[in-house]
Amino acid sequence: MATWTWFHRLASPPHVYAFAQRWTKWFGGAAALAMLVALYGGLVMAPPDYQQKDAFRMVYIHAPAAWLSLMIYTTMAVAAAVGLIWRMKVAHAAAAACAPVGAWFTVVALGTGMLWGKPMWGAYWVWDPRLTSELILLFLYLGYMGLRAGIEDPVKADKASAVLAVVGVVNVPIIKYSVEWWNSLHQTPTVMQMGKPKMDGDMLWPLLLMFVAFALYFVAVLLTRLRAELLRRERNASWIREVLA
Amino acid sequence: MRTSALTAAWLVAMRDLRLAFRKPSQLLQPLMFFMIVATLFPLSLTPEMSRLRDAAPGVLWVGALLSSLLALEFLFREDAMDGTLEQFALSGQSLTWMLFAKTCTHWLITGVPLALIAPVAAAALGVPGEAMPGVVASLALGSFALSLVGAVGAGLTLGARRGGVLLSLLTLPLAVPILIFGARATELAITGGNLAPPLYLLGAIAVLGVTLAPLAAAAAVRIGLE
Amino acid sequence: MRTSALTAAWLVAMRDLRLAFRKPSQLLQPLMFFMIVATLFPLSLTPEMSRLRDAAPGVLWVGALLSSLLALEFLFREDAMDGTLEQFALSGQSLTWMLFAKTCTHWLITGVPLALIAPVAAAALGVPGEAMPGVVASLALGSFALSLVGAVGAGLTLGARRGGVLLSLLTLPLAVPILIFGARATELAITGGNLAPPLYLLGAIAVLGVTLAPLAAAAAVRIGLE
Amino acid sequence: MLKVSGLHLWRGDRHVLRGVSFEGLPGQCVLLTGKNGAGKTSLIRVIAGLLDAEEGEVSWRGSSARKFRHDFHSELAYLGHEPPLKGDLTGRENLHFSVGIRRPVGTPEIDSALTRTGALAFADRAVRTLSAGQRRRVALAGVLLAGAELWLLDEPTTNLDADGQRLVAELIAEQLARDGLVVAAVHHALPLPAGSVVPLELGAA
Amino acid sequence: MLKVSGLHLWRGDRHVLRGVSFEGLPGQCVLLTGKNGAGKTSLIRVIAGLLDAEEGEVSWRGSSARKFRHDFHSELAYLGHEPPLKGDLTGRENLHFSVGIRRPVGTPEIDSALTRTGALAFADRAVRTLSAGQRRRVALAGVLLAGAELWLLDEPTTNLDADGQRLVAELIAEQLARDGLVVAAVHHALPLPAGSVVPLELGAA
Ligand code: HEM
Ligand SMILES: Nc1ncnc2c1ncn2[C@@H]1O[C@H](COP(=O)(O)OP(=O)(O)OP(=O)(O)O)[C@@H](O)[C@H]1O
Ligand SMILES: Nc1ncnc2c1ncn2[C@@H]1O[C@H](COP(=O)(O)OP(=O)(O)OP(=O)(O)O)[C@@H](O)[C@H]1O
Ligand SMILES: [Mg+2]
Ligand SMILES: [Mg+2]
Repeated sequence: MATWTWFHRLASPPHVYAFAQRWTKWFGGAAALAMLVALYGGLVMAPPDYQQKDAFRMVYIHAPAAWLSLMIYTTMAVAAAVGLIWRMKVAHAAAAACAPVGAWFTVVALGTGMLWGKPMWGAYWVWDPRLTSELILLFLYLGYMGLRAGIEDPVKADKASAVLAVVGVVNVPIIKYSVEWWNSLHQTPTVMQMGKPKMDGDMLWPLLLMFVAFALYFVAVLLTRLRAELLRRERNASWIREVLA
Repeated sequence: MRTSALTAAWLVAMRDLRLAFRKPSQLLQPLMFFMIVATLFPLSLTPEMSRLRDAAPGVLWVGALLSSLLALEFLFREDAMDGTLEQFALSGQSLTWMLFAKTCTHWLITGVPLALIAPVAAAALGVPGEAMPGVVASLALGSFALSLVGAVGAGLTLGARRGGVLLSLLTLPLAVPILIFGARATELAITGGNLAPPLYLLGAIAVLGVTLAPLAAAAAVRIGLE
Repeated sequence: MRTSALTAAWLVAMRDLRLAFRKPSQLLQPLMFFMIVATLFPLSLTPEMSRLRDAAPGVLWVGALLSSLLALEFLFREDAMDGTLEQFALSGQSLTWMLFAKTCTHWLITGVPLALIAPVAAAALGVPGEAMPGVVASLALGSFALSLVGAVGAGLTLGARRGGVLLSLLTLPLAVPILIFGARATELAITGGNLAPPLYLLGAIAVLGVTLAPLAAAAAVRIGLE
Repeated sequence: MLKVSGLHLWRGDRHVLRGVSFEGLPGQCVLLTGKNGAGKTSLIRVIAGLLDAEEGEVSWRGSSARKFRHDFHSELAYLGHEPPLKGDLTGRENLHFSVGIRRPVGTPEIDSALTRTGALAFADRAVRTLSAGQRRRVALAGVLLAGAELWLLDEPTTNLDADGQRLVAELIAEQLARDGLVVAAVHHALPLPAGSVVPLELGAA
Repeated sequence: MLKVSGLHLWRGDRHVLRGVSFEGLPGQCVLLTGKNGAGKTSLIRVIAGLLDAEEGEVSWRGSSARKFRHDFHSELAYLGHEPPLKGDLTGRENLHFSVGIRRPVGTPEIDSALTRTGALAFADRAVRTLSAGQRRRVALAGVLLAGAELWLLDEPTTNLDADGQRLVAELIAEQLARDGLVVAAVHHALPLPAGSVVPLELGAA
């Protein structure tokens, strides 16, 4: 019973709008705070890596961004599935709001990885499974956004892109597996042993905190985008006038 | 008395076959496209047989993928434009079955001939004769899986404008595993290795596709119709 | 008072630009397609940089060719279906100029961005940084020539059904010289040779194309309208 | 039999249908009229289930047309602004397939429907080569053959000559005589049996 | 002014036009009638130069319309079965470009034509989202704006409501009053000024 009321409130745009309005600044503030602490921990307190020297500090941006890019895709697919199954507008709006953020984290992971790759492996890009599947993830995001942009009618765009997100998530593990399998059959490129830095505590806690900061930041951005989406979609609804009045 | 779902699907398949055979030249077009891609590639590279043979799996598979993508554009588009899909959706029959029939027919008239003609292109790329059965088998299975995945993409892009390029954008990432396993099987066929594992994996993807793709395609088409 | 031929051509170009910019995402699609093709090749090959670099000119050029072919399909098709081409033919203006304007606009919104983004794909294939100006120049020039050749093909396929694949068939043989010189220029750029000769030849093809292609395209379109 | 209640539909920003309700009984023809853009096509597509309305319900024989979609559709024949024919097939082949997926149908039956709509003479030519009115006659034969209870016709007389327009009125009258139900959008008066017509003007509110 | 003499046209195996001849003078409306498939559309397309007849000639102001194609076309406005509009552009943009390639045209002029055909209200929406009749109204504004002497209209009242059908008759009457010439294929009688109508029934032979 309680679950159902909760579910219902989740489905009602005015409620979600009010929730987002109330909580955005808290998530944003927490994200900023955590990020500052983690940056201090990562850039100042953590000792330089014995092998990579200071280059390893790239991990504080790179790894959290990469983790989030995967997490956000899952979030998006779940939201899309909820939207499809229960015809829930808010869920569709949330899925739509996820995509650009996720795509940006993917770009950040790719970008920092490439910058890092140059000193480490001597090339910006190698065809390694992890890299390749991250690139394909970017294509999945872009396809999702392209499909949304290509369909005029918002309701149609919601449903069509939701089908794509769900199909895509079925495919994500297959892609990951196939790409790894593809490459592991050949000799691993010698340049690129993902030198797993022996993480000691001083190095590790800023990394985990940075991940938390990124996740909080994601939630804050998601809530903001969700509000914008709801305003755009529900502009004819009466509650909008009340909210804005 | 109502037509059964299977009879309806059968009629849809027959209709597509008849449309295809009304213009036999249409059957040849994806094949020609494939052959041209396979011949252009050597043209843009140094024509050394050993280097060509190295590139052969890639050339064959990228050619097959792109030619099947091009043909996929026509899978639903014409039916959508002339109102046939609307009539399908309003026929009181299962759209899933009808679209599955369309997809299988599409594979029959594009994928199968492509797999059958591939040995010619492969020979031109220096692939030895013993490898041909493997090349044909992997392309036939792979193109079936591609048709299934592509049907979902084709359904999704119905409502979108300028669907052609968007279709590629949506389908290609989904097609990556098929490409990898297919190319791997072809490579193993060329080098004489055991190509059963990648073929099994392709088969698994095709089975997954058969169960999921027609459902997703039917959902996508219904959305596109609105 | 009648609009002059140049003003009419200018209006046609503006109209196409506006249509393209109405959905900026459409501008990105051929680019995405090109990038994806460039990614697919390594996926279907052994991902060793040295072997990839060998194949780079081929991959870049086949990718550019196919992506420009895909986009070409839309050069006249929509205009033919919605009656715009008919109105062009009945406007009392020179069809040749109007189609030339359409072709140039098409190159501006597909070929130029493609040439500009090519260095990214090239870098992923292991092409060194010094080669990039040569890669961009050869692709820009080559894609212009491709657009001109493609316009004739697109015009010819108007009358035929299922133009997509037929278009490729008609265009590819005409595009072969462009591909060969272009890939040669790219290869020379990569190996550090003198790429002026193939570029001059590409330029000569483009000049020939500018003089002949719009005339041929106009004739082809007039036939296709009947 | 067909009950439409409180339909509200937005298309883009426009509130096109504002609470449309009506009921159609066997033997009745609901004639939709209204200015261009009043929402006739939209209403027909909502009834058919090709468009989703934001509010309101369509029910058929007392149960929701959306929920029991397959049952509803199997009793429905829809003809929109454009005849749904494949240009590369002949008229006869078109009917063979489009009717065949609904119910088993034989050549004599197809022939008699084609004769009824005056399309027999060109039934064996590719539809691509037919004139606009000839196409519509083939499509009308398809509606006849569907053997449906409910006909949804969107401007069925478009492109038809004077004979053809009379023919449409006759076909509708026959369907009503069979206790069928017809919903048609029209811009011209149709000579239908008095008493069976339920006029519904859209966009009047 | 427009002289058509001895036109013979085969389409596929069919001898569609069998020696059609007529003459149109300024201020006259040639009304093409005939059963579906009689050849009205074909005749209009032959006159426009979109189809080649096997025999016969179309001449305009005494010289061959085929030979002096550009001059003929610049005095011609053609509206076929489907309105020639780009779905992604608004009505106003469509007119701006399609009229602009014929003659320089300003916004006030476009607005007044749109007002005349009752299309101003939706002139700034993408044509894709318009109803069938709304599209035709935009296309009719295009015909008005072309400023052509000769109008070729193929069933111009298709999809129009009763008001719209009256509007078409008025527009034609105005064109005739300007000493223009109209060739129109119709299935319905149009209320045109008596004396200006030249009826031509096709397929009667
Ligand atoms: C464009 C290049 C790169 C891309 C696309 C990329 C992608 C990724 C991805 C997707 C992850 C998350 C993986 C997972 O959680 O399963 C990740 C994590 C990580 N990457 Fe990268 N990477 C790149 C370059 C590099 C480089 C050059 C290094 C250092 C030598 C590096 C070191 C790491 C580390 C230490 C982690 C976190 C630890 C872990 O999850 O195992 N990456 N990267
Ligand atoms: N895809 C769409 N997006 C937005 N608005 C639309 C769309 N299709 C139609 N409309 C608008 O909805 C309204 C109703 O359109 P509809 O086609 O139902 O009218 P109609 O009564 O059939 O008109 P006609 O007599 O011209 O056929 C019109 O104002 C139209 O502009
Ligand atoms: N592309 C074609 N190929 C062969 N025959 C054709 C073609 N187009 C039309 N026809 C035939 O030519 C004849 C005249 O067609 P047309 O379209 O001119 O008729 P119409 O008088 O305009 O008819 P409607 O009133 O139905 O619009 C018809 O018998 C038609 O079947
Ligand atoms: Mg309508
Ligand atoms: Mg006609």
